[in-house]
Order: sequence, then C-alpha cells, then structure tokens
Amino acid sequence: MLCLLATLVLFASSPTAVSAEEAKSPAAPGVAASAPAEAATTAPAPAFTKEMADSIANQKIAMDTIWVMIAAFLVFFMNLGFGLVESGFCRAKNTVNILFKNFVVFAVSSIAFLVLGFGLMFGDGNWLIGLKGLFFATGADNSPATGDVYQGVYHALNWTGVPLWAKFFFQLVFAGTAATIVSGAVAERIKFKAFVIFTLFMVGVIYPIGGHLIWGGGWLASKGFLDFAGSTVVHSIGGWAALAGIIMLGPRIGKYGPDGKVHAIPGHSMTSAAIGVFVLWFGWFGFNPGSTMAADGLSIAHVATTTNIAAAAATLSSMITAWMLLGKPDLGMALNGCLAGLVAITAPCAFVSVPSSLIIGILAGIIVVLAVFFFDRIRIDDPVGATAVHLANGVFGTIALGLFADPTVCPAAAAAKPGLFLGGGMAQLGPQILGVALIAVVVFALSMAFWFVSKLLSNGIRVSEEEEIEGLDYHEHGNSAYPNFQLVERR
Amino acid sequence: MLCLLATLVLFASSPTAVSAEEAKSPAAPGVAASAPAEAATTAPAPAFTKEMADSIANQKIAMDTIWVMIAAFLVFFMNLGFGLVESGFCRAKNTVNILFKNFVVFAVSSIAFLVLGFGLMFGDGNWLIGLKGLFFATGADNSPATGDVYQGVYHALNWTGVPLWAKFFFQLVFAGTAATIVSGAVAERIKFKAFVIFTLFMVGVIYPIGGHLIWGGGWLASKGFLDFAGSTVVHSIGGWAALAGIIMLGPRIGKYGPDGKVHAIPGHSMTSAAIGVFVLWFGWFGFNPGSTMAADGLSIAHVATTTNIAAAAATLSSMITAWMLLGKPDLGMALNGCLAGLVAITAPCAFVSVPSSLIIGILAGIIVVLAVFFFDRIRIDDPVGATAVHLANGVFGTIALGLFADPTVCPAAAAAKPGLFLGGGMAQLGPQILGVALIAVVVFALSMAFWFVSKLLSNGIRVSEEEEIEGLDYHEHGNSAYPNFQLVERR
Amino acid sequence: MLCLLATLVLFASSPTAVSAEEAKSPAAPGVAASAPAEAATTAPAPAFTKEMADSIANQKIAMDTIWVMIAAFLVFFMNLGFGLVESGFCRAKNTVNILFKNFVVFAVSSIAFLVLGFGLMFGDGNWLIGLKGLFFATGADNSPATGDVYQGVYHALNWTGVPLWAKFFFQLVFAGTAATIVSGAVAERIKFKAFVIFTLFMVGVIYPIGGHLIWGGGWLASKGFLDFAGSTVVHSIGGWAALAGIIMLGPRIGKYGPDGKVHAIPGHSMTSAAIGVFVLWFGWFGFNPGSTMAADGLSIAHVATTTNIAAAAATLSSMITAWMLLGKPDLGMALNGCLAGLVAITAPCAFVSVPSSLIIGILAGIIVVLAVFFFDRIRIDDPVGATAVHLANGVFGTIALGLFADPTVCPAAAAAKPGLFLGGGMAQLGPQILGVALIAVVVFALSMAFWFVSKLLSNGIRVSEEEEIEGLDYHEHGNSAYPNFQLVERR
Amino acid sequence: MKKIEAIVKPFKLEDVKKALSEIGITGMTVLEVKGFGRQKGHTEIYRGAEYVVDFLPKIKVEVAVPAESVPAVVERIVTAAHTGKFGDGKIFVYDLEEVVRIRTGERGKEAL
Amino acid sequence: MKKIEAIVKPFKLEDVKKALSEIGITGMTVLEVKGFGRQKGHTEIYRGAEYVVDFLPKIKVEVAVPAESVPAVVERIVTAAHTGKFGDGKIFVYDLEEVVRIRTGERGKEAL
Amino acid sequence: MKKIEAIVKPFKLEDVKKALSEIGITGMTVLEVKGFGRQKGHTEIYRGAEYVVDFLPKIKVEVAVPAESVPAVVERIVTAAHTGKFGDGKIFVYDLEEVVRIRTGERGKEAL
Ligand SMILES: Nc1ncnc2c1ncn2[C@@H]1O[C@H](COP(=O)(O)OP(=O)(O)O)[C@@H](O)[C@H]1O
Ligand SMILES: Nc1ncnc2c1ncn2[C@@H]1O[C@H](COP(=O)(O)OP(=O)(O)O)[C@@H](O)[C@H]1O
Ligand SMILES: Nc1ncnc2c1ncn2[C@@H]1O[C@H](COP(=O)(O)OP(=O)(O)O)[C@@H](O)[C@H]1O
Repeated sequence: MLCLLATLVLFASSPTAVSAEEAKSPAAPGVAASAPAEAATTAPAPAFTKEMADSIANQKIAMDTIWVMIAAFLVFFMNLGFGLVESGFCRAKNTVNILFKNFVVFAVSSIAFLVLGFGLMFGDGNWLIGLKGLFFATGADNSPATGDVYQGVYHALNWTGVPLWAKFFFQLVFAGTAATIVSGAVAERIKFKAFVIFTLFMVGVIYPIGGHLIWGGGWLASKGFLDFAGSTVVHSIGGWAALAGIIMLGPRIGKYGPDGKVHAIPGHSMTSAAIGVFVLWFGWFGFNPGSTMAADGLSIAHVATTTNIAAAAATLSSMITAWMLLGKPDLGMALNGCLAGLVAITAPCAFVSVPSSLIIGILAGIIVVLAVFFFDRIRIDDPVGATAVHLANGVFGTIALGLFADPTVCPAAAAAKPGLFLGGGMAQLGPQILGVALIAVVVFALSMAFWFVSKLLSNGIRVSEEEEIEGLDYHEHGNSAYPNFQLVERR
Repeated sequence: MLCLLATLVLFASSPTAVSAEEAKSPAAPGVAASAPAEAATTAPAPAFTKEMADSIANQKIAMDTIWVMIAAFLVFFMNLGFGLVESGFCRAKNTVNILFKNFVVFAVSSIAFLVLGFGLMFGDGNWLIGLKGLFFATGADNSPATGDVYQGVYHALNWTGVPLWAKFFFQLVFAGTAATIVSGAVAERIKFKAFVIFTLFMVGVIYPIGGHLIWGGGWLASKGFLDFAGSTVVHSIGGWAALAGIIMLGPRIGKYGPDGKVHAIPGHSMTSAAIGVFVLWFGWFGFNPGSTMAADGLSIAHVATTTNIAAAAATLSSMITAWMLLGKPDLGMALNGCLAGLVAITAPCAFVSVPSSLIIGILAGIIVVLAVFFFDRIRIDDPVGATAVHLANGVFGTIALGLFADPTVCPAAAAAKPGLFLGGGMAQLGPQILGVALIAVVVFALSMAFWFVSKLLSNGIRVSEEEEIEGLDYHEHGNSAYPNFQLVERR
Repeated sequence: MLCLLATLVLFASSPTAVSAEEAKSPAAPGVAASAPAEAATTAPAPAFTKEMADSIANQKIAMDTIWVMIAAFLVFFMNLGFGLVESGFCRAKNTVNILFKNFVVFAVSSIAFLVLGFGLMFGDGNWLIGLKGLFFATGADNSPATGDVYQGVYHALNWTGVPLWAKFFFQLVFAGTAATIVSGAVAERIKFKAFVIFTLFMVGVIYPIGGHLIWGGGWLASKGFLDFAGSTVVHSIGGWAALAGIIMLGPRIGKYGPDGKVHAIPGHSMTSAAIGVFVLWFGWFGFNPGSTMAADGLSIAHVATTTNIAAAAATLSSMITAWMLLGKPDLGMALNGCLAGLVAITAPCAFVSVPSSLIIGILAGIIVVLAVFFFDRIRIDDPVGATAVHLANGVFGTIALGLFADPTVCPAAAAAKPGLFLGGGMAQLGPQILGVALIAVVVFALSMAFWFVSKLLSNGIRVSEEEEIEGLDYHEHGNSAYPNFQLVERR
Repeated sequence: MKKIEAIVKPFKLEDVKKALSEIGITGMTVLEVKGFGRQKGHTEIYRGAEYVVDFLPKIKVEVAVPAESVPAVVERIVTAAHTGKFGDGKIFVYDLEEVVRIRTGERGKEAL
Repeated sequence: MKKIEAIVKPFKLEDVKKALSEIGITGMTVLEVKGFGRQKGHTEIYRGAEYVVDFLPKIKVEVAVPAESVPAVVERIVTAAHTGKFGDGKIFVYDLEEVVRIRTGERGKEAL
Repeated sequence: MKKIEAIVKPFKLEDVKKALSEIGITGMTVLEVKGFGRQKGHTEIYRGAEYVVDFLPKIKVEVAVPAESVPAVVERIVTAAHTGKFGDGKIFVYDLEEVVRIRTGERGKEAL
C-alpha cells in the first residue's frame, strides 16, 4: 500500500517513463504530452516512479474498462438466457434446433459485427450509416482518449474512456442480443440455414443502421432522441425484425384452428424457461447499468435499482393481470412479464426515478399480457412472445422515457429533458415518438425485404409440413435432444 | 492515459467545476466544501480540470460501488440457485409451482423492501425497529458520505461509502434470500397465495426486525454481536421462519408411514439440484466477500478463500459422513453439505483464519447430515433440507464465530474480539449465543403468529389432499412443467 | 465525492495515520516508508487524512484484487459448465455419478491445492518443483508487494500486486479446471472412488509439477516458453491425464463393434450440454482476461476480444466442417468446436492480434472435428470429446502462440517474441514446441503411473459390466437422477 | 366383447379420437410405443458418429367395444389414421372375456 | 390361464400391488398409459391460451393368472383401486394361451 | 394368428430384434414397462433416507404372427433374452382374431 502512496507523491518525476508507456500502448493519446513535463519540476524522489505513475494514470481507464467488460460479460451471458427461454417455450422435438440457433447467432454476430457491423454503426459517416473505419474495427482511433482529445473515426463513442476493444466488445454483445430476439419468434418452423443468413444480415446491416441513427451519431441522435440501454436500439429493432419474420413464415401447424380458435402449444420445459428468465434478469444488470460505459457509481446504483424495481413490478402486475383474466396465476405469463418490465425500463433506466420505474414496470406487465392476447388474435404466431415482450415494451419503454424523464435523478440523467409528466411537455417526448416511428419503418422495411428476397432466391425459408410435424431436430440436424427420455409428442 | 496523468497534476485548480458536480449529484456532502478552495492555490494549469478532478475524486466511491453492485448481482443470481435446488428436490408435478414461488418471492421482496422493509431495518430508530425514512427508502441521506460526515436517517449504513441505492440494492438481495429459504421448506403443499402473502410479511416485517437488531443498529448490535454476512440475519431468520411454516403445515402425504417409518420422496431432477448448488456457491462469492461493502482487497481475498474452503470441506465431510452411515456416497446429501458449509462460514468468514474455515466446514458437513436425520425423526418434513442447512448451520456458524474469531486475519476482522479457542473466553462467544437465542425467539414467534392468523383468516394455508396428490402445478396454476415428457408419478 | 477530492489534496499530511494502516495490514511492505514523510511537508490541511490517504493508496491493490477475484469467480463457475457438458453428453443412467464427480472434483481440488498443490507449484524451489512454503500456503509472503519489494517464498507470483489469498484463489480455480477435464473423458465407467483419489493426486502433484515448470519459475519458464492463461498448463495437462485414463480404462461397452464399427452413444440432454458450453464461454472471460492478474484495461479488453472471436470462429468452422462431412449441422460438434476455439486461444490470447485470433479460431474448429474422428478411429473412447477439445487444441494453441505472437498488440503482450508468421523465426516457436513435448512426457508418464498403481492396489478402477449396463447412478450411489421421468435406456 | 388395438402415427391420435367419439365411443386408453416395420428408421448424427434409430414413435390406442361395433370402429380408425405412407400402422382385434368397472362394479357391456 | 389388465389411478398402484401380494400374486407388469373416458379432462393454461388435456394419466397393471384365480384377483383390484369417483378405471380379462418363463423355459402355470 | 408378448430385460432388446429378423419377422411394437416379480427390487438412497424401488425397468415386445410361427418365435426369444438370472422375463401368447393394415386396408395374414 505504501508504495502506491509514494506513487502519488512522486508520480510526476519521470516523464520519460511515461513516454515509454505511451510508446507501448497502441492507443496512447499524444495530445496532453506536455503536462507531465511541467509537473516534473515539483516532485523530488525518483524511485519506483514509472510503474507508480502509470498505475495511477491508468486507474480511471482501468476501472471504467473492468466495469464495462464485466457488464459485457453479463450481457454475453444473456445468450444463455435467451436460449433457455426460447427452447423451454418450444417443444422437445425442436430443442436442438433452437439451442443451436441461439448458439450460432452469437457466433455469427461476433464475426459479422467485427467484419462490418461495428464500422457501419459507429464509424463517422452521414445521418444514416457510418462510412469510416468500416471493416474489422480497424479505423484510426486513440481510445481511451475522450472528448476533444479523441482522434479517430469512431467519434460517436468518444464519450467513454475505455479502449477500443472494450467499446467493440460491449457493443457486440448488444448486437448479438438484437439478433437473438428474432430466433424465438420464428422458432419451430424456419429453416436453419435461412436463419443463419438472416443473422448475418441483421448484425451486419439492419442493426448497425438502426443503431447508427441513434447511438452512432446519426439523424435521431441529432434530434435529441434518447435510449439509454436499448429499448429501441436493441429490443424494438429485434422486435420489428421478428414481426416481419413471423408474417413471412406464417403460424405453426395447429396453432390456429380453422374456426380461428387459438390452440396453445405448450413449451417442453418450464424449468428451462424459468432458468432462462433468471439468467436474463441477471444479465440485464450488465445491460442497463453497464450502459454507463464508465464506473460512475451513482448512476450504476441508480440504474440497477430502477431496472430491478421495474422487473419486479412487471412480474407481479403481469401475474395479477393474467390471474384476473384466466383465473389462475400463469408462470409463462409472469416470465414474459418480467422480461417486459426489463425491456421497458431499458431506455429510461438512467433517466427516471425509482418510483417512476415502479410505475413503468407495472404498466409493462399489463401491456405484455394484453399484447400476447392481441398478437394471438391477429394470428401472429410467436412461440415465445418475443413481439409482446421486445416489440411492444421496447416501444412502450422508449415512450415512457419521454413521459417520466427527470434529469436530476443521477449523473447519467443529465442528458435528458424533463418528461411530459415532469412538466417538460413534448421536449423529450417528441423525439421519442419520432424515433419509435422511424425505427419501425426502417427496420420493418429492411427485414421484410430480406425475407422476401430470401424466399425468392432459395427453396423457401420454411421447413416442409412433414419436417415441422416430426420435428426440426431430426430433419434439420439428424439429432434428438433427449434420447433417453420417453417423449409424448402429438403435434 | 496521459490525460489522466495530467488530471492528477492539475486536479485542484478548478473548484467551481467541482461545485458544479456537487450541485448535480443528489447526495454530495457539503461538509468538506472548503478543502478544494484551499488546495486551489497550489496548482497552476487550468485545462481539463473539472472532469479530471471529478474522475479522481470519484474513484474510491466508484470502485466501492462497482464492487458492491457486482457482488449484489451475484447474490441476486442465487435466486436461480434456490429455485433449482428446491425444484430439483421436489417432484415433477410441483415444478411450476416451486419455480413460480422462487420467482415471485424476489419480485415481492423487491417491492416490500422498497416500500417498507429497508426503512424498518436501517432507518434510525429504537433498539427494535427503524423509525425514520421508513417508506420507499426516501429518508434524508447524503451517501456516499461516511462516518461523521454522513448526514441522514440511515446511520447504521454510514460505514460504507457507496450511494444509497447501492446500499438499498445490496441489502435487498439479502432480504430476498431470507425469504426464499422458506419456499423450499414449505414446498409441495402450501397454497401459492398463502406463500406470496407470507413473503410480503417476511420481507416487510420479520426480516427487517431481525435485521435491525443486528445490522440496523439495534439491541444486538450494541451488545457486540457479530454476523459478517448473515448466518443469522439471513439464514437463521429464514430457517426459523421455515421451521414455523413446516410445523403449521404438517408433513406431505406419504412422507411418514403410520408406523413412523420415514419414506423418501425423491426429487425429480438431480441435474436441477446440482446446477442450483453450483449457482449458489458462485453467488456466495458475492454474498460473503461482497459484505465488505467496499473494495477492500485484502478482506475480499481472505473472505472468498475462507468461504470456498468451508464449502469444499463441508462437501467432503458430508459426503463421507453419509457414505459411512448409508454405505454409498449420496449426491443429495453432499449438495446439502456444500450449502451447509457456505451457511456456516457466512457469519465468521471475515473473522476467522483459513485453517479455521476448514474446521468450520468439516463440522458443518457433519452437522447437516445429522440434522437431516434428526428433523426426519421428529417428523419435520422439509423437502429440501432448508432447516438442516440454513437453520442448523446458521446457528452453528454464528456460534463458530465466537469460537474461532481472530481479529488479525484481515482488515475487516478488526471488529471482532478473539474467540474462545483463541483465548478470548466468552468476550465474543457470549454475544453470539445471546444473538442466536434472541433471534430464535423473535423470528419463530412472529412467524408462528403469522401462520396462525393466516390459517384463521383464510381457507387454510395448505392445499387439499387431491390437489397435493395430483400436483400443485395443475391445481394451482393449470399448468405442467414438462408436457412433452412421459412422467412416472405415483405419489 | 468532495471528501475524496479533499483526500487527494491532503493525502500526504498524516504519515502516522499511514503507519497505523501499515501496522494493521498483515502484508504491508515496509520499504517505501519514508516517502510519505517527505511528501508531508507540502500539504497543509490535516483533517480526514488517514482514511483518505489509505483509500488512495489502496486503490490499485483494491482494483487489481477485485478484478482478479471476479475473474476467479467466473472461472469457478466453469465447474458448472463442465458438469453440464459432461453430464449432457452422457446417458441419463450415469447423470448423478457425473454431476457428483464434477462437484467433488472442485471440493477435493480446493483442499488438495491448499494443503500441498499451491506450495509445490509456486513455492521457490528448483527447476521441477517448489520447495518452500509447501503446506497450507503458509510460506512467508508480503503480497501485495511486487517485484523487488516482494519478500517471501512465492517469487513466481511476485509480478501481480494482489494479496496472497487472491493469488491462491485464482490459481486454485485453474487447478480445479485441469482436474475436471479428466472427469468427462473417463465418464460412464470409472469407479467413483478411483476418480476421487486420482483428483487428489492430480491437483496435489501432477498439475503443480507441470505448472511449476511453466508458471512457477521452473525450467520451461527459464526457456522463454509462454502460456498466457493455460492452453498447456491447464488444458493439455488435463488432456494428457485424460488420455492416460482412457487408455487404462478401455472403451465403454458397445462403443466399438467387433467389426471395428464406431457406435454413437448419444448423450441424454443437449439442453444440459448447451447450457454447459454457454457457461464455459462465459467463464472463459474470467479465465483469459483474468490472467492479466491486474486491472490492466487495455490488455483485458484485447484478451476478451481475441477470446471471443476465436470461440465464435471455431463454432462456425466446426459447424461447417461437420456439415460438409456429415451432411447436417451437428450441435454436439459445434459445442465441442466452441470449446476448442476457447482452449486454443487460451495460451496466445494476449499475444496475438484480433485477426490472428480469428484464424486460430477457424483452425481450432477444424482440428477438433478431425480429432474427434481420429480418436474414435484409434478406439480412444472419450464420451465428451475432452481429448479432442483440451488435448489437441491445447497443443495447437500453444504452438499457435509461437506462430502468431506479436509483442505490440497490448501491454501484456510485451513478454513475447514475434512469432514465426511475424518474422520472428523460431525465437518464440522453439520454446513452445519444447514445452508441448516436455509436458506431454511428464504428465502422461505420471498419469499412467498413477492409474497403473491404482489398478494394482485396488480392486480395479473400472466398474463391473453389470454396473456399467445398469448405470453408475444406481450401483455407485443407489440413486437416480430423474425418478419422475420414464426413461428409455437400452444400452 | 372385443378389444381393438390400433398402432397409429402419433400426430393422428387426435383424428382417431374424434372419429371414435363420433360413433359414440366414450372411452379409450392410449400408450406411447415404438414401432418397427416396413417404415424405415432413420440415421441420426451424434458428435460426428452416425447411428440408426429403427424404432419409431407410435401411439397405441386400446378400445374395448361390444362385438357388434368392431367393423364400424375398425373402419373409422382406418379412415382417420390413413396417410398412405409406410408406417401408418395396424389394427389388432382380440376377444375380451370380461370387463369390470371399478367405480361401480358393473360388469360386461354395462361396464364399457 | 387368463390375463387381467386393470386401468387404475396412478396413486392407487401401491394399494393394488399390496392387495395382490396378499393373495399370493408374485408377478405383474405395469405401464404408464393415458386414459380417456367419463372422467373429464381438465383445462390447462399456457402463456395466456387455454387448452384441454383430455387424456389423463393412468396406470395399467397386467397380471397373468391361472383361470381359477380370476374372481379373487378382480375382486381384490376393485377393492383396492376404488374411490367412487369417475375415472377409477376398468378391469379387462383375456384368455391367455401360453406362458413361457425365459429364465427356465418352463411353460404354462409353472411359468407364472 | 397369434400375438406374442415378451417381457425382457432392456439391454436384451437389440438381441431379440435381431433374432426375430433372422426368421423373417419384419414388424414388432415395443413398450417401456416396469416389472415386479421374483427379481428383487433394490434400495435407493435419497438425501439420507432409503426407499425400495421394486418395479424394475423392462421392455415389452409385441409381435403378431401366423399361428404356425409361434413355436419358432418363442424359441428364438427365449434364446435371445436368456441370461439365466432372475428377471429374464416371460413370454405370453394370445389369440389374435383379426389384423388390419391401415395403409392398405389388407386384412388377416396379409396384413402382418
Ligand atoms: N407383426 C407385427 N406385430 C406387432 N406390431 C407390428 C407388426 N408389424 C407392424 N407392427 C407395428 O405397426 C407399425 C407400422 O408398421 P409398418 O410395417 O412400418 O408399416 P405399414 O403398417 O404401413 O406396413 C410398426 O411401427 C409397428 O409398431
Ligand atoms: N372402452 C374403453 N376401452 C378402453 N379403455 C377404457 C374404455 N373406457 C374407459 N377406459 C379406460 O378407463 C379409464 C376410466 O374410465 P372413465 O370412463 O373415465 O371412468 P369410470 O371407469 O369411472 O367410468 C379411462 O381413463 C380409460 O383409460
Ligand atoms: N404373473 C405375471 N403377470 C404379468 N407379468 C409378470 C408376471 N410374472 C412376472 N411378470 C413379468 O416378468 C418379469 C420377470 O419376472 P420375475 O419373476 O422377476 O423373473 P423370472 O421371470 O426370471 O422368474 C417381471 O418383472 C414382470 O414384468
């Protein structure tokens, strides 16, 4: 400990040592180079200085980076959550297929985002797309320098003082999440290959465009649209793409009777589904608080609390709503409800007070139940409720930011204008509505176009009736998930 | 990196900038306001000062906060662990019910602790309960200020320099844990609604009272009673409440023969149970080391090690004990054994040496096996062993602190007096025994009272015989956990 | 926040306070004691100094420690991943046995590494083993002091500024991983007791010897052999031990037809296997980035990215390779592929560029598929593919470091010499090949010797034919994993 | 009385049940079985190795009926379960000597 | 010889087994089945949609016995499996032409 | 026609199937069952308590054959399923009145 203390006293005495560090670091900013030289005149003792000085200088970067990376790891872990929610909500005969999709979606995302997506989303460019540093995240960059000191082609991320690879990795896990949302919605009938190719397009093109508009310095960013952690960027984008996929695929065999009756097709494991939601809730503590992209203690604590309260409130409100409508508390609905609360609080988490998060959560839980009923009524067959959760509540959460925003709740909230209910009128709500609408149009159109072209160019994107009945596991993979169990499958 | 270095040199030159930050932060302490002004006279260069100074000033708070929050996330994740241990140890026909209970218990806890529990536990008050800042954690508070600088109504938490919401969130996940312990003990026969209401009472009243006595500045705190991470506060309180529940509910149908014979009722998935215990062990690294509530490296490393060694030792000692008594190594018992070791080391983890933790672990593993046998003999039907694990070992661990405490093992240990085996006589052991006894009386009485009143006011707290036989999943939720699997259920 | 700011201004004014802290801390380095005294002359204000100064002085240690500990927790969590991959890939009738093995392996590792392994591996000693501070990690040690200031018997770890127990715990979770690799390879036929005893030997002797050679300051370390996070130290060592075990046990009944035909023996739950791999991928973000053992932001971000890209690339390349060879995408193979990428990047993760990690990942995915076929052809019956994953790719990754190393990619890379493909010739590749060969000989020989002696001294290490057919769960544990499910087991 | 056993493809169960209900059959018992016959099994892949699954999932429907109902029941099942592809299954008819309804103790046709 | 098949409620299996043991029946074979009959199925809820589960879990107990034991066995099963509610199940009796014990090759009553 | 039911040990299924294929039996139906008999059950342990599992996993193989094939089939099964230990299982033979192949509507021996 003492040596660190000494470090602090003596840190400025060894500018050459500092330069050495600068040379070694691939991203050392050259701008402030004179400062240590000036400082060097005051401190006497020479020993241990290089390491100590470096150590202190690195502390903020290091702390920000470990926070961002740990948060990113948690978000990565959400892939497991999605995989389990989706497979749990589908039938045993499609389990391998769904798990495989959820697995490969992150692998494909990693490559697609490295090769193109990151540059398209965060590269300096025009109002719609990034144009510089497009491929392999190899544009000029002197991160972790921030603000005006930042010199590179990824200006949209110059507010966070972490290394470029930390920015890339954190953004990658978000991109993967958007792609994985689609997986559940199109489950139990889409061809494996079609989904893999869609993921490439989603993470390589659709998501980066939507993201550039909002987080990449594009048009919506300039209009004051806010989305702290991605109710729109991640969840609505995923949701619109999912909706397009569902429409192009049509419902599963047996889901809707000829008379229009809705037939439930129960998932094969509520254990999987429940594990999945717990893992997602856990991962969301990386998703939302991590979106500070800095070790900003006050904001992190605030965001984690609003996130949690919204999730808890939505769990209960969805449970109660379903209980009243159906007569019994339905676990599947409460699980969807929990996710709905998390999705809804994702945009406003840093901008609203804890009591507001409670209200947002309660509303999200009600909305998701009604949305599930609604989508079933209009014959949108979504095996896992991805549209009700991510689309409906992605939109709701984005709007809710415009209603409840309060710039004083934590340091990170300063960017917002007061919401409608806090007397801000349309100042913040206006851009939010604009953003919801624009993203809807852009993403839905791009997705429909993709599915349409896919259908034309390939043998169709849906498996045959026989394959669907006998299960995708056998037909797509020649495999079965539970060979030692006696299964009971009738549809 | 260089800009940070410059920061350090120049930090003091911009007191106004600091004041700006102070204005923005909702909890900035006003006390030390003059210091920066004084300092401002020495440093020359003006550039970058505000952000840099803030950044450095925030580092300790930030680091403490991210540690506390990450630890809290790990503890949150224990909900999954409990959900899986409990559902794995119960039958397939009750899986939805148990998962649902474990899910809703944290949602209810979140709301109950926000609305009332936190204030009751940590608000300034009398020897028994908190009286100030009761509702919605909205009392006056200038966290992260600590010690004498702290001005607010939650003095019991003024030793940790993290924001109020970090304190709230960290304490919330502990409260949730106490409530979830009960879930397993009353499984397979309690009405869903009765359990939900109990959870409200548990997290809103029972746990905060017990907690105030110990961690909230109440009577036991003043007597020198110590419990680092909650062997008593969390586990015994949960355990006593569970015991009361079991007594009021009675054993499951078929558990005890008319001749007094104990019939095993095997759980439906050792995979679930084993995942659950791994997740709990993992989460405990947030539970115990996180209870430093500060990024105190030496203590964290020490606590993680004692925690792990106790868990490992208890796993082995329970395995061996059961092996000797039953002739074969029994996984279920070893899983309980692992948890027993974790529960037992929870109170003393920061106060005992690593070798002591080894001994405590070994004893915990033996105790849990004997306790399982004991509770079965006295017809306390606890499907998951919650009483043997959390109650018996919560008590043991609390006492063990009084036996093995060594104030020199790590910085956090300084609060303890030497234990009996380290020549401290009854100095620490005395208060520990006192605490165990008082908590037993208070919590058991409150819980019994609750169950008793519930029974009177409602249609009973236990499902009907038919519902119990056919399963709570169908009767309570109209649902089944594994509809694609051929189940074999005869009881 | 302000109080911290004041801290920074005034930190040097209270040397006595610092000494107090020094006295309290069991490992405070005494060397730099004069520095604060000197510094004390410049700063005026006296208030709050002790805590503030301590706080700042502790920051680097604290940050390094929380990073190392969190990384270690993630690595610990990999035990769950291994448990699920292995049990998922085995039959339902052996599930309890495999889960139990994976559970007990970490418990035994914890004790064995505490009692002997750590000292043997990291204690100062000769070229082959440690000789000082052998037992209970109780050698003299003044960690977190580093470099020349370090005074103690664990010099090989003097480069990381974290407390001794952090070093111990981090190294322990690695040791546990090496042991758990063997578990899967010998599954479904080894006696429980034989495996437990092997684990003791593995973690108490084999792993520490291999580890001392490389990370403990032994012969290979002196030759310039590099292995950042353990492709060789953990994975190859585990792999060679596994290979020896497989050879001594022979294949499972029914695996190879009399005609030499390979019969697939499908695992019982692809859900378990997929969860397992996700958990491992998650845990690997502790394994590789954590091996910085310091909060070195640039290196951490770099290592996390190379790790992830290699995993993603290997997932895809293994999927495609298997698809081309077998006609369908095979989830089991892709899961193995993902792990192969992770194992291969483990040694070079800090030393190679992101594009290189992509290439390494692609190759690893191809290698693992070919290795699975190869081992099956030579009748090495490895139920989970441990040899193809950990041995083949542990070797490949270690060599790949010698091919792709680039000392400029991140601060942590400075230790490497340029690889063959970067114009470094054999400078780094030479030592790598040497290390692979030496470890192969040492570990394989020790393992074979152990199994051989075990066979002689006991009643054999393999269960009887009847036990194997009816399942180890019943025969070894008198237990069944899924008693409520109708199983279908014919082999 | 006769007992009719029909081995049918799993996804045809609902149709068979409906067809039987229409002619007043109010009770039946159903079992999960695996069938082996002309319908070829398939090859599955597991971590690189292939293996043949030659027992295919089928449903066995058991119905006890008065002798005179047999032709109608058989005809109904054939119609409902027919796809024309290998593996549609078989119907077996056995003599049934006695039936007892446990709830009431009724016997013979009364008990059906 | 006769073969007696009893469809009973799952939780009655233990009682039936015990009742049969008491009259010296030492062997039986048991199957998980699903039953459809007068006992109504129930409605389950899944993510907001309802669906009817009309096949209920039942146990089928199969016992091969000498012809003369039939009345006793039937009576025993009726008593043991009776609850008086719909769905108690049925007992079916068939003629059994031959029995072989695989272990010994014994045939007929010897083999039971 | 006759229906032959064989209760065998699970791991003997492959052998039985092979033995029957060799004499031209091309179809059979297989069920997972639990058996109770002379072969003693075993004691399992669960979290410290013991309990007896007395229903053991068995496989039931059902084959419909022309009457004249019965002796050959029985002999084959006995040979293939024999281990000589308790629990090897039993073979039951019933009369089978009618068979219908759903795919074609064929009846009787044609349908086998
Ligand atoms: N001889 C038999 N004995 C018992 N079951 C049979 C027999 N032959 C066929 N089956 C059953 O009927 C099912 C369908 O028979 P299969 O020969 O595949 O097709 P198909 O009936 O269309 O000719 C089989 O899967 C099997 O369950
Ligand atoms: N005609 C039948 N053929 C075969 N099984 C039947 C028949 N009728 C009833 N069963 C079986 O008997 C069970 C009980 O019959 P059910 O009509 O529900 O009640 P109960 O026997 O009390 O009148 C059913 O679930 C079904 O398995
Ligand atoms: N009387 C019976 N009725 C129906 N099944 C029987 C009867 N006796 C035996 N079984 C079946 O045959 C199996 C083997 O019988 P068991 O008495 O254990 O051995 P063994 O046939 O070698 O004497 C039992 O598990 C059971 O499934």
